[in-house]
Amino acid sequence: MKKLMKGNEAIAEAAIQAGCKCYFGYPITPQNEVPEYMSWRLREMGGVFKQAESEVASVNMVYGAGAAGVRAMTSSSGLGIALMQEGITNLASTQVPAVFLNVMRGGPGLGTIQASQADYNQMTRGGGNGDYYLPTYAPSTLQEACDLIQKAFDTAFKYRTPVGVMVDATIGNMMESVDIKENVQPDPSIPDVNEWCIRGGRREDGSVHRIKGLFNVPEECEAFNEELAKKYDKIRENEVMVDIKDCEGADVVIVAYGTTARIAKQTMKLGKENGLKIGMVRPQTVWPFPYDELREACRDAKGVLCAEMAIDQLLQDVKLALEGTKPIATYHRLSGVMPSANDMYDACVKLAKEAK
Amino acid sequence: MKKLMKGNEAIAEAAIQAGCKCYFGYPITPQNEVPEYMSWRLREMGGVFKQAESEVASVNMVYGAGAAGVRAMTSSSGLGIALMQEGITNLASTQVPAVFLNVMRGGPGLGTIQASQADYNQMTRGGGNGDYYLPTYAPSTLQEACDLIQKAFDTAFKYRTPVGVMVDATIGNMMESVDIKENVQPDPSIPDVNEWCIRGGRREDGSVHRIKGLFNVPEECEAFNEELAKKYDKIRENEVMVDIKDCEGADVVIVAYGTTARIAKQTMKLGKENGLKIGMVRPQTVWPFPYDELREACRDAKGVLCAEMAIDQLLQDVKLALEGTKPIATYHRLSGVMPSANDMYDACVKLAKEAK
Amino acid sequence: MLKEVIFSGFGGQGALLIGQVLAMAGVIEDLNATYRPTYGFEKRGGVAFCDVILSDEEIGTPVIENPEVAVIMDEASFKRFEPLVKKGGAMFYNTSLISSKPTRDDIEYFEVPCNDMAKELGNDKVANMILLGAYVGYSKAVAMDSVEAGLKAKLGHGKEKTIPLNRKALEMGAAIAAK
Amino acid sequence: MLKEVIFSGFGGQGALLIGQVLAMAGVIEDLNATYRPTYGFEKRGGVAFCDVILSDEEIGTPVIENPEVAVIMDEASFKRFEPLVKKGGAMFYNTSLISSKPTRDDIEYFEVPCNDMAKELGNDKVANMILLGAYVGYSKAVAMDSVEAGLKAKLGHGKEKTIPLNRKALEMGAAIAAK
Amino acid sequence: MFIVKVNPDYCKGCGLCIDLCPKHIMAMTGKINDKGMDLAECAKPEDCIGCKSCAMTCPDAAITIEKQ
Amino acid sequence: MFIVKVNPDYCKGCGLCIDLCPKHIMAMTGKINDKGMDLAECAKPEDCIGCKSCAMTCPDAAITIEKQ
Amino acid sequence: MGEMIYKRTDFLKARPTHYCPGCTHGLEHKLVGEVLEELGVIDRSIMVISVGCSAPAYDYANVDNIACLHGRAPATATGVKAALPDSIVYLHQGDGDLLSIGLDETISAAGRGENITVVFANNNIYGMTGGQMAATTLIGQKATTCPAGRDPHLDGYPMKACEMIATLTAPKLVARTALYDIPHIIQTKKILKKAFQNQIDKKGYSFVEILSTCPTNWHMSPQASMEHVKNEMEEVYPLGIFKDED
Amino acid sequence: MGEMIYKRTDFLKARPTHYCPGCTHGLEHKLVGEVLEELGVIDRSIMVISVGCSAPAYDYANVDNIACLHGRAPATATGVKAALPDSIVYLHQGDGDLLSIGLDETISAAGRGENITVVFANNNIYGMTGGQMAATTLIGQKATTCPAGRDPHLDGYPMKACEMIATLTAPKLVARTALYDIPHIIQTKKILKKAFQNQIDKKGYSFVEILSTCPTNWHMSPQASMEHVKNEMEEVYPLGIFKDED
Ligand SMILES: Cc1ncc(C[n+]2csc(CCOP(=O)(O)OP(=O)(O)O)c2C)c(N)n1
Ligand SMILES: Cc1ncc(C[n+]2csc(CCOP(=O)(O)OP(=O)(O)O)c2C)c(N)n1
Ligand code: SF4
Ligand code: SF4
Ligand code: SF4
Ligand code: SF4
Ligand code: SF4
Ligand code: SF4
Ligand SMILES: [Mg+2]
Ligand SMILES: [Mg+2]
Repeated sequence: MKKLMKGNEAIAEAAIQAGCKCYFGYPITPQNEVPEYMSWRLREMGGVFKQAESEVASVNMVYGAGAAGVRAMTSSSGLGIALMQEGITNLASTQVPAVFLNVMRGGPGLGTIQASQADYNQMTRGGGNGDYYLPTYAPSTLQEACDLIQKAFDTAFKYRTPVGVMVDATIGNMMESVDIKENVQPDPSIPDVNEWCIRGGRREDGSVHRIKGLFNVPEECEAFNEELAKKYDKIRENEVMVDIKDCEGADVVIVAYGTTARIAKQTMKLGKENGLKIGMVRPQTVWPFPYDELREACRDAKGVLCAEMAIDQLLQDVKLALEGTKPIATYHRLSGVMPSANDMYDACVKLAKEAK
Repeated sequence: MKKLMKGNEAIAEAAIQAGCKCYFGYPITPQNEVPEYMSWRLREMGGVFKQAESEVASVNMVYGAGAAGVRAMTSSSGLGIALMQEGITNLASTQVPAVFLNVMRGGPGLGTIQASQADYNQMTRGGGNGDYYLPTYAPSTLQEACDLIQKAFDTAFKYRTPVGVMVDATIGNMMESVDIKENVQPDPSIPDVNEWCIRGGRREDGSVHRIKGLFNVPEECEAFNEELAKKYDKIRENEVMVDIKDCEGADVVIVAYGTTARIAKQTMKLGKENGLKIGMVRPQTVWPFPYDELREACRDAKGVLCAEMAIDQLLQDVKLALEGTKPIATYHRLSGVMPSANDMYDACVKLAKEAK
Repeated sequence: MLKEVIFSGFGGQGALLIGQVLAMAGVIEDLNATYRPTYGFEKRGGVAFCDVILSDEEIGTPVIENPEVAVIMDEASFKRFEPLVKKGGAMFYNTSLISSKPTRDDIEYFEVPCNDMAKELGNDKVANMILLGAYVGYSKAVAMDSVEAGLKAKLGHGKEKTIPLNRKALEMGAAIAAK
Repeated sequence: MLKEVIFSGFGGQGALLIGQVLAMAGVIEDLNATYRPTYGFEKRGGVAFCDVILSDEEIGTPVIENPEVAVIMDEASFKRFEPLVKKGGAMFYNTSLISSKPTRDDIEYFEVPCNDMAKELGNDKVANMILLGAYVGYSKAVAMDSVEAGLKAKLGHGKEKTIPLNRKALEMGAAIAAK
Repeated sequence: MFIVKVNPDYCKGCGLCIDLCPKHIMAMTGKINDKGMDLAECAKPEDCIGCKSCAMTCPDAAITIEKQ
Repeated sequence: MFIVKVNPDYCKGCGLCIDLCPKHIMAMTGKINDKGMDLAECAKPEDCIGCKSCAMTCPDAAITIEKQ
Repeated sequence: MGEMIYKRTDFLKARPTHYCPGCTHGLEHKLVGEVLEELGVIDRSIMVISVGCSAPAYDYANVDNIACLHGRAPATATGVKAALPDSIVYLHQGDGDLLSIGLDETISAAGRGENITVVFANNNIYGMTGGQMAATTLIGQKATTCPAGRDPHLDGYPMKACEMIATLTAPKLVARTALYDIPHIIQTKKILKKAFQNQIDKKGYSFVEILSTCPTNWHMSPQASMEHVKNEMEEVYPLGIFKDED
Repeated sequence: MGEMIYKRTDFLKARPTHYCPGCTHGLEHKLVGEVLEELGVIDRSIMVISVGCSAPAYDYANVDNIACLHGRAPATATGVKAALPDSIVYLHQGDGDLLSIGLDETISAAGRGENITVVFANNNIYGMTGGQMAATTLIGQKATTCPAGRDPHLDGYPMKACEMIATLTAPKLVARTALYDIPHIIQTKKILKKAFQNQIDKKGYSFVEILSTCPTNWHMSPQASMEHVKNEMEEVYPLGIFKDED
């Protein structure tokens, strides 16, 4: 059933409907409605809500609950995610599933409390130490945010990995009609958590489950890293999500995600009205990034416009995908100043002209 | 005067000789000799050593001292740097200079205490929120580590930015002869700190200095970000450092830094002995990365071997530089298992053969 | 059908609330709706505004660059949004607090002394409802009954007794637009 | 001139210390030197080894893949490093603690029952010095006086009185290599 | 005679001065500033004993007092 | 009669058992294990009163005691 | 012209604050400003600003200031003081900042005996972020993350900063005060003066907790908020001097 | 065959530890293991392992276990317990872990009254990383980051965990014990038993600080280390029960 909901609350409800049983978090604007909603709703649903003493504590609480095989999550904004980086790399190294929601505000540092997408590097290139990645969904509408956070739990448990969901503050704060899937059952392909999780005591055969990421012997740690790398390859192979629109024969392809992609739709409309064919590639996963899909989709384009509420962060991946095969232009607004569909259109026109 | 010193201690001494007056840090292997050395030596030299309660505290202490215009630093390993990410993005946003030494150990998470280079993403792509970068030096020998940490202070104050120095644990723990430049004077081009730093009270004209990174008005924050971006462009323009060896006419160019680059030298020797021309591009700054220099240096090469103690992290920048113009192969060992000059040589041979 | 309106005032005036109520009213009428608030640190004072879009088609961007209508509660918002209103659009503004005068001749202006009017109604707090009423009366975006229903849903249990007063305020506003 | 040697034992045996002393001795003789230690969590027990390189040219990599000489203090290190020694190289091993027997015929082996010998000298702690002496005696990498000077520098003030004993241990080791 | 001045830029009409004035002479003006804040004033300056309670308690440092 | 067994894999020769044995019958064997650790033993089992002090204090849980 | 018997402290800039009507943050800044002026140390004072509703105080302090990350003000102040040992450092922190995310920094700086003065605005709530539960929230008190009121079995018990800090050896002055009437305002100012005098005399760490209000998130008038401090808060957080050493 | 009157607790795996000779970490694990066995809860016990010399305890615990990040064990235990309310959670933490980097997590978990049992191995030093100063290092004690001995003016004063935690409302048992002789070992075991019984009975948080040794970094023999606990540490950290509620 469709319901008008505030983004943060809708996402929280969607998580609960996907079986989230533990939420730990610390207030930070612009995502406060997530813990606020969880504080009564998750408890009402028999789950555990704890307001942590900090984001550092949050991620480590999530670690404990996830290690027990339970669907656990936290949410924050970029500053808080920064504090969680050690915890996230630890989850990666201990292979504990969990979901991290980042409702992005302006940076760097304290920045602003308005919408931003400048945590792209933060989510896709870590900040924790070591060779790990955080598979991360980047929904564009409230509906998609709800759908993808539900999927995020499955992905986390399928691969035993922390998973991110990143939305700009616009998505967290806006209201829109959503139809949240209720009582969503886990993907049946997910292995039984009892194969690895801690429960207390030992198995019947005397074995114990250890959740740990520390190694005394370099060779063992290296072997583990190679295993982990294989897992990431598998995720790259299976989990890329991308939405490609009107790219065939397009003069310009816009690459954008989140709210910027919604604005880009308006730009595409302007294109249609004015005779410029504009297509769009909208990554729904930013890690793994749809490199091949993007390259393929841009085949016909004269140029590619990378649009983001950040300075040249998404751009890196666009460049890695295109490998110098297409002229790339960029368009950005920052820190809560919203991108303009008109300006984006002008950028497309300019690019089309220059690229001829 | 040349002296046999332990890496961590030599780097600490070099920092002191470059005018470091405040050190704040928390113990973590493999860099404990830095705080240990500072605890007596810096005090002896009239500076302040404080053992912080955590890495989170360390970076925020550094913030306070740096804001006062004083040369301050901290050191840690990847786990601790992860905890500092919020602090580092804050320094970027408040434009407070400081130096961060990362003596890299195996990851992800707790990993191992042996040498690694898997914090490349962590140092070059942040982990804090927002559009910021950490200019980062990646020395290869102890001598270079001493020279570059001294330069790092100048860079930090020249641009009012946090600056990183990253070495693998090998460099931190090994002993080697070094000649530490003594009583190094600041680069004369550095603007007077009194133009911005806090001192207490107000200036004669009644003005006060505010060190802050928070904005209530998005437009102001956006404008600040654009300014910051210009600063980063300037750093990209002026501060790239790269060591290029024997690349002209080389069959294979190895891209490597830190201890891996020293091992690669051995590989080059093997090449010379066996008739394969191997060149090397050794980034001394990993942010800003020597994209143009690398591309240019590889012009003659049949193929490029990216060698690192990490999985495909440096590789990203190599790809961004080469834009698909050259076949790239990779070689890595991880988490304290040292790369082998022989295996690296085999990889070069294979690459040369395949690339023809 | 596509309606795009911005409500703006300082924190505490209730610009965000009426935006939400309008979005709810839209949903009650089975329209698609988006509501996008923007605010700063201040709990009181400081600009707080929202974009509301109602449409019977899928809504693309929830961000309004150039609103058809701006509903303005304070001086600062007047200055900010007057230049942005679409040619041919309209602006409702709170003359109880705003001393600025209209500067454009390609949009329609409606003076709504809503604080004074609210005082007449005996409750300062419904000033925002008067403006919402004015907008709805003008735009016919939704039926007034839907607005009332939206308000009920927003306020939740225990506040039903304030509905009649709010309804009165809405009607009072609508009357201005009808003039 | 280029000398590459690995010293290895379990934590507490002092393999790292003798590596450092050798590097210092090298520097005293104006050679270039690198010393690269590797160890695990354990303060006592657990493998601890180091690569030491002395050279009159600039040293490239400080990592030794295949040492010319391995000086081995315990069983685990024996197993680990025996296969890595360069053809034609040598291995000194502590027969007081190691029961493994040599398996290669392309390297030279020296049996050094250093713990027993140290006990003879009246101090368990100099077992490592005996091995260092053996290596220096064999390799002639540096003069024994330089080793003594290196040790002095390493120990620092207040420990000079242990020097004669250590010197004795060094000589005792050198004698084995001379055999 | 004391002159109790309330700066209308700072006053937010919180009413704390009204509460703590021992002479009960601080009062709301009924006016509001351009942020919609109510404004306080000393309604009977002649009764003021210059005790400074109003000024001391004002969270917004809106009040100054002059002795004449 | 009590049999005090010291497991040579666990014992590290710390000597704490020796300290706390009220009968002063725990002692070092003079042997070392392959990590170079000294090993303790009950030198005079016949004097043992089975008080368990040695076992209780052993940080490495190296000691077991059997009553015969 | 007459004699000014009460003027606005020069510690504050001539501009309005964003604080809600009746919020005690402003009152606390003002009292500190008056104290710093009276002590004659404005010209070497630095305000170390925490993240909470007082975060934008960089616009109000008329002395050099530094805005810290949430919870880290004591660490930053430690750094400032290390670099500028003769500066007078005024930390202003809320309860979320000081007792939750920044508890480690709070206790550790106190344990080290940093020569700083901490003013703790304890308002039992997270003001800035919209009224979430704090470590100090009273049992039964409603907040947006305990909408049914704080339940000790789910959310734990109120945490007492002074009592905890007084167990440390280094702190010189540890006190809790309130602002709901003139005697308490005067007493608070006296204690603040002592706290800064300690710093001037390089005696070490001083900690002044002030029972504060948040009319907005308490959903009370400023007056009712003051009554709440007197009637409810004080019972859980008794006023007093917990430590005062020379 | 005779009757086993003392056997190795089944809580420990059959393998040697990496602890130095005479280090009390092993003794503490053993006592906890015996207590868990006697209470009959081994089959639902979980060891929550901190980072310090006891980090590799994942190889020793013969029950499910989870190795935490440095300082975060109380937060992780909170998460474990949230997911598994009937599990019996044994936290083992060192002083760097519990009182420095993890102080916030320690106090906050105690403040919330998490139903867990914390065993605090206070050895006045950072063992794992090679003997740096801890918050608990005694005045005058040498450590690698205070090679001339801890100077309170530079490094602050020893921090007292029990005293601080006892100011909180939620904790049920707060005690400090030692291990230098049999009566103290027996007493420690008794207190540990009470601490875990509290958890079994879902009464809430218990905290047992054990004055521990680090012969290696103290540069003392195991015996001399025990004497040091008795003669030096106990003076600064008095043994006793600071809180014991029902
Ligand atoms: C790392 C981080 N986490 C969270 C926040 C969001 N945040 C800002 S202020 C605040 C709490 C404010 O409460 P308090 O410290 O009590 O101050 P008050 O507003 O009540 O004066 C929080 C959680 C932040 N800025 N940074
Ligand atoms: C974030 C982080 N910082 C630092 C470390 C390094 N580290 C490991 S153990 C330890 C302290 C150990 O001291 P303590 O907690 O007292 O335990 P002990 O070894 O004395 O038993 C430190 C600082 C780490 N692992 N992670
Ligand atoms: S106390 Fe100050 S702000 Fe409040 S009403 Fe009085 S003058 Fe105005
Ligand atoms: S100075 Fe005293 S008497 Fe005068 S208005 Fe103020 S509070 Fe009232
Ligand atoms: S106490 Fe245990 S480890 Fe120590 S000597 Fe005795 S048996 Fe061996
Ligand atoms: S049981 Fe008692 S008497 Fe027997 S050896 Fe052990 S400590 Fe000594
Ligand atoms: S929200 Fe509360 S604490 Fe913040 S300014 Fe308003 S009243 Fe003060
Ligand atoms: S270093 Fe100290 S704490 Fe660590 S195992 Fe050895 S004796 Fe125990
Ligand atoms: Mg507060
Ligand atoms: Mg310790």
